[in-house]
Amino acid sequence: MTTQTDIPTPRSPYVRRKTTRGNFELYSWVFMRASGVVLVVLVFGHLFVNLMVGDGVKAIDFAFVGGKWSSPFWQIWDLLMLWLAMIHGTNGVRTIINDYAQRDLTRGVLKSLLYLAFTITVVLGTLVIFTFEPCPPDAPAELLASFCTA
Amino acid sequence: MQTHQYDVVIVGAGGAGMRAALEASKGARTAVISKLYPTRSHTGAAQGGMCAALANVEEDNWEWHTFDTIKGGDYLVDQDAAEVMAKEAIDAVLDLERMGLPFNRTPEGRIDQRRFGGHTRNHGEAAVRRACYAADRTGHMILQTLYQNCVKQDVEFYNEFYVLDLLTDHDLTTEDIEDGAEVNATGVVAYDLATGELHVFQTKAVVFATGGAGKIFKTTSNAHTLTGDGMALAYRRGLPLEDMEFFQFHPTGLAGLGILLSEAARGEGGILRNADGERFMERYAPTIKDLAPRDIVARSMANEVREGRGAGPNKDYVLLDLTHLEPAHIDAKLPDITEFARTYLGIEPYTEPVPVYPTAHYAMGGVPTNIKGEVLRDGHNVVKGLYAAGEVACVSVHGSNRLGTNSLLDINVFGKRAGRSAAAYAQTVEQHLPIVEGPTARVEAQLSEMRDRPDGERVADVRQALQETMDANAQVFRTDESLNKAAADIRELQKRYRNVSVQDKGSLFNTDLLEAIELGFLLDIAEVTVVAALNRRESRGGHYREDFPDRDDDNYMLHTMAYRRPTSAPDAADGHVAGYFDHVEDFGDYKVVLGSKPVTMTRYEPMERKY
Amino acid sequence: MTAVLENSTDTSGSEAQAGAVSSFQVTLKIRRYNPEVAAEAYWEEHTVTAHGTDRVLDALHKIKWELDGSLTFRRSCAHGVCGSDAMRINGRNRLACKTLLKDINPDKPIVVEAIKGLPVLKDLVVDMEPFFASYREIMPFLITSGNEPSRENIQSQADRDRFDDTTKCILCAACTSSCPVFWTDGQYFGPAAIVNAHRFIFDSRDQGGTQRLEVLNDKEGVWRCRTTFNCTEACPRGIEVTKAIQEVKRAMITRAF
Amino acid sequence: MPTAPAGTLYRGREGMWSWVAHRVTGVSIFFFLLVHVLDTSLVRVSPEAYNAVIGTYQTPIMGLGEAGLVAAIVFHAFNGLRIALVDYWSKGPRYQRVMLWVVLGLLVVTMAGFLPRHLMNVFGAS
Ligand SMILES: Cc1cc2nc3c(=O)[nH]c(=O)nc-3n(C[C@H](O)[C@H](O)[C@H](O)COP(=O)(O)OP(=O)(O)OC[C@H]3O[C@@H](n4cnc5c(N)ncnc54)[C@H](O)[C@@H]3O)c2cc1C
Ligand code: HEM
Ligand code: SF4
Ligand code: F3S
Ligand code: FES
Repeated sequence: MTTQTDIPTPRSPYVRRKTTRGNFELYSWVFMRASGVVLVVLVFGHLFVNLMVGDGVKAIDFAFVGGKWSSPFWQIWDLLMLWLAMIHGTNGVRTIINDYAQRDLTRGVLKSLLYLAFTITVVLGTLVIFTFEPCPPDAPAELLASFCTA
Repeated sequence: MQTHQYDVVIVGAGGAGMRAALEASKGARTAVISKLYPTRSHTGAAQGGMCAALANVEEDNWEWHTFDTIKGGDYLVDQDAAEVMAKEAIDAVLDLERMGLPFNRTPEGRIDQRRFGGHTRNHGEAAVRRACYAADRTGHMILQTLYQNCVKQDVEFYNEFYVLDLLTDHDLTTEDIEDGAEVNATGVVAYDLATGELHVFQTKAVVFATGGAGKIFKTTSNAHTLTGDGMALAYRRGLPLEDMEFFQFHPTGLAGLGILLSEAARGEGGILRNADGERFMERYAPTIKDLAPRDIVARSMANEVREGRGAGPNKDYVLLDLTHLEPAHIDAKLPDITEFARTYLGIEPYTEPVPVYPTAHYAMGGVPTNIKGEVLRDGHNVVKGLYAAGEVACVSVHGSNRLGTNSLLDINVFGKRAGRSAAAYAQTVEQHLPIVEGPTARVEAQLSEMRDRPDGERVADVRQALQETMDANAQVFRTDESLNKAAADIRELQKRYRNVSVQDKGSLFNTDLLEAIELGFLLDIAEVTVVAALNRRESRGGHYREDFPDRDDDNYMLHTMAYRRPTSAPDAADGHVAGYFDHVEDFGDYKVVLGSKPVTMTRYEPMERKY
Repeated sequence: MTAVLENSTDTSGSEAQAGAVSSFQVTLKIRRYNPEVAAEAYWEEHTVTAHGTDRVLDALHKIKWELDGSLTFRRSCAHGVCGSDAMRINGRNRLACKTLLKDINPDKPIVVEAIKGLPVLKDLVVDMEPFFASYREIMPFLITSGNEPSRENIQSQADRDRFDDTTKCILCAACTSSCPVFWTDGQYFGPAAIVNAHRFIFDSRDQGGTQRLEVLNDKEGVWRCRTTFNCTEACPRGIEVTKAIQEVKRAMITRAF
Repeated sequence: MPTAPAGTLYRGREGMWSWVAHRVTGVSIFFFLLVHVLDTSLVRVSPEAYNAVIGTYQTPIMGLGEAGLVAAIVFHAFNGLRIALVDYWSKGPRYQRVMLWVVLGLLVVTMAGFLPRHLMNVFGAS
């Protein structure tokens, strides 16, 4: 008996789909930690000022916001917080999508949605902070910060 | 059924198999077939070390190593083989280091060495540091390193494939082959555990490296999978098994469990004590005490227990005392084995002595080979294209008792040699030899018979009965009476085996079926062991006959060769008949015929073995 | 040092002296699966008599040998050195041969199932190929260049100790199959591959560190680890797996900046 | 990848559960942030619109929600620092469990500082 069949290894070898090397994951990983540390300051500062000082959440209204954003200090603070938190959060959710969405298509769709949400939110937020008019001319004066009438 | 063609097929992916694969795959198309994933092989369980006269820590040379090996084996060692091994040991260790094995280091950064039983300076003057080691997981590191290098060399593996038959162009159990006539190995038949499919490997050379057969005993340091497959397959094809009566019982198995505590424990200063706390080895081996060879220590321990000085509630074990050693030292040198004591017996070795008792450990015998690794079909003719190395083989470097650390060395030195010879031979063969018509028929018949038997005996019952009779009757102490009892029991069990059935009738991962097949191997190996032990009416090395307590060089300075032959065949196997070496035991449709083979002596005259 | 399943109520040392073994009943609830018989997995309970020093593996053997021969699992050495029998025991990855029955609460059935994240082939047997494929990808062998030394390489004791922990790995897959990231993203290299890369990256004799770091810098490489420590907790060899992963990450960062 | 049939839940320890919590809080904060940016954007529309929406934040129900949110942020923040320490500090992995207890301790302390005041602001007479 001499059956001449050249048969490959019986169990199909497992192949990694594709290798994606490069430092992107490394930088994003470092960024998560670095931004996290900065965010601790920014977020805690934000929360403290908004919720702890004075009457806390009760005191938040248009005038309060107007008062804050009339100062470049808080403008920068909030801008930084917005960007860092959004990049941090988006990257975090990206990881989660990578973890749980197994089909390429699902991954793609979810990530597109995520990046869309990211863009809208960041653009909108940035615009608002910079184009903000603390004393809109046609608004009732009692809703505005005290300095508007001054 | 699938058919494959290779130049070299290696059966077994333990240390010997993979070392052979590394050599063979350099020059020949090689496949390794193993019933376990390579890294699961029992070489990984070896703890203590691998010796070589590197002289890294103190003066040493390979000639002393040769002498120790020969004396340790009670002069039944083939001295040419021992010389080869001791000489090539140095390169074997250095090869492994360069392959990446993380040996422990001396302060100068060289490979560290420690003491081990039976290894001495200047022919027995004092214990010498010769064992190279990686903590107490030397075997683990050897197995990993060899596997890693197989990955590097892209060696082809067939994992979880059980080799169930050896294909030859002559069946030696039935045909009468003349002296000098050519017998060739042509391939093997393997069973794929995952699918239940049979595969035929047609090949120019086969290397057997299937390891030991400790599961013929109940208390053993060996894995569940060490069922003597390679030995049994060769034996069933009519090839002899050499020196099967010599089985090593390692002194320090965890009492009741058989899990090994390496001799390194004693090498690092551990002391054996009886119930009275006495260091009893001082009485049995005054010079090297606890570091005497294993057969002597095991026997001394068993004797202490027999004479009522055993410890524990049933006075059935002795104690290994490490409590005088620094915990830090224990952690550095013996981390794994002290953890075994903690995990399995709940003993803290820092503060409490560990209960130990001898455990079946190593088969000195096996498939006879010469120093090139070629398998012999009688006293001197080789089977062409068939090689063996490791515990399955008998070159014989261990004689009647193996020294600690010589086996890891054996698998590396002779694994390499066998792999190299196999590839070299394969290169000289132009065409694969044809394999027999219906190569799988025998295996298929065996499997379907087992699978189709609706019900009958349970595999586990027969196996347990076998292991119990072997422990009771063929262990450290043996007599005519006990061995005859064992032989009778085995014959009975062979009968029961024909009525064994399995519950799992499927084809995927049918381990039930394979355990039944393995039981068949165990029965064959046990039978040969007992018959050979009955025949050897002397005490030598690991084989101790209470009714014949002395070594008898006049009649027994010979290797035992056991053959399976049809009942009608002539009784004497070859010309070298001495002592009782024409012994025949009938087992119904075949018989075990015992012959002999002279021991190769070069330089060392047999002397009394004293330590 | 080794992972324990539950903090047993009595670990009072020598009480378990060999010889003085008590026997008791244990029930095992095993997740069975045999594609030849049924497409669905199911649970099955068996009760056997066990002794004081028995391990889960002994109980499984009892069931296989005395009650149901078709129960399928891998095992070989029976003392925790070969890595065959990683399985999920009461919800955690353990070696069956290293888990003593007396350390588990015997009042409830012991739940035994296959490790997670690898395809189950039959009962407790999973397909290990993906696991070994990742292992092979990190180039688990010493890479050197230049002439081989005529004797051994010299390595100081401190350099040798540097990677001692990760040389203990027996490739049992308890870690990788305990990792939440691996369960859902089978492409992740997994802790075992990283442990074995670590073993070479920190070996002073090795010169392939950069290549290996490059491999693990993959999207599915070390950065996938979320430091959940399941791997460390599951490792039967007591390897500090998460620590090894951290060291590899740090090596990569040092290299990048 | 073929998936294995599901079995029981894996019984991870502190490390795994803290990761689950970190993930849940992270995602929650992220979605809150999306909404929060949108509502804050109303300041561009008109003060009335902004105040109307922000008014809903001041109801007791939302007040409790806010408390939860703050707890989530505090946990996520401190645990985030713990993760960074596990990664950057060589002894981090060994002390991860201890550090988790510290995180939980800090969470309690912070919330103890924040809650009474916040709840007073929300429920208390203004
Ligand atoms: C606990 C313990 C400690 C030890 N310590 C030491 C020590 O310190 N120093 C020392 O020198 N020696 C030691 N030894 C002895 C030594 O480890 C072994 O003798 C040696 O490792 C055997 O190696 P091997 O390659 O021949 O077989 P193994 O490593 O046992 O490999 C056998 C291989 O054959 C395969 N196989 C078996 N049957 C089949 C089949 N039918 N089909 C396909 N494949 C098959 C298996 O899958 C396996 O891969 C120790 C042994 C034990 C048990
Ligand atoms: C307040 C300070 C913060 C710190 C210190 C911090 C820290 C971290 C860190 C270190 C990680 C990485 C975890 C890992 O790799 O396993 C992480 C993940 C994440 N963070 Fe933050 N973070 C903070 C704020 C935020 C905010 C404001 C958001 C929401 C926008 C957010 C959303 C996320 C998400 C979604 C993840 C991914 C979780 C995961 O992968 O499991 N974090 N955070
Ligand atoms: S690191 Fe530990 S758990 Fe993981 S494979 Fe190795 S030994 Fe097993
Ligand atoms: S379990 Fe997984 S997430 Fe990291 S710490 Fe271990 S690899
Ligand atoms: S059987 Fe070898 S590790 Fe459990």
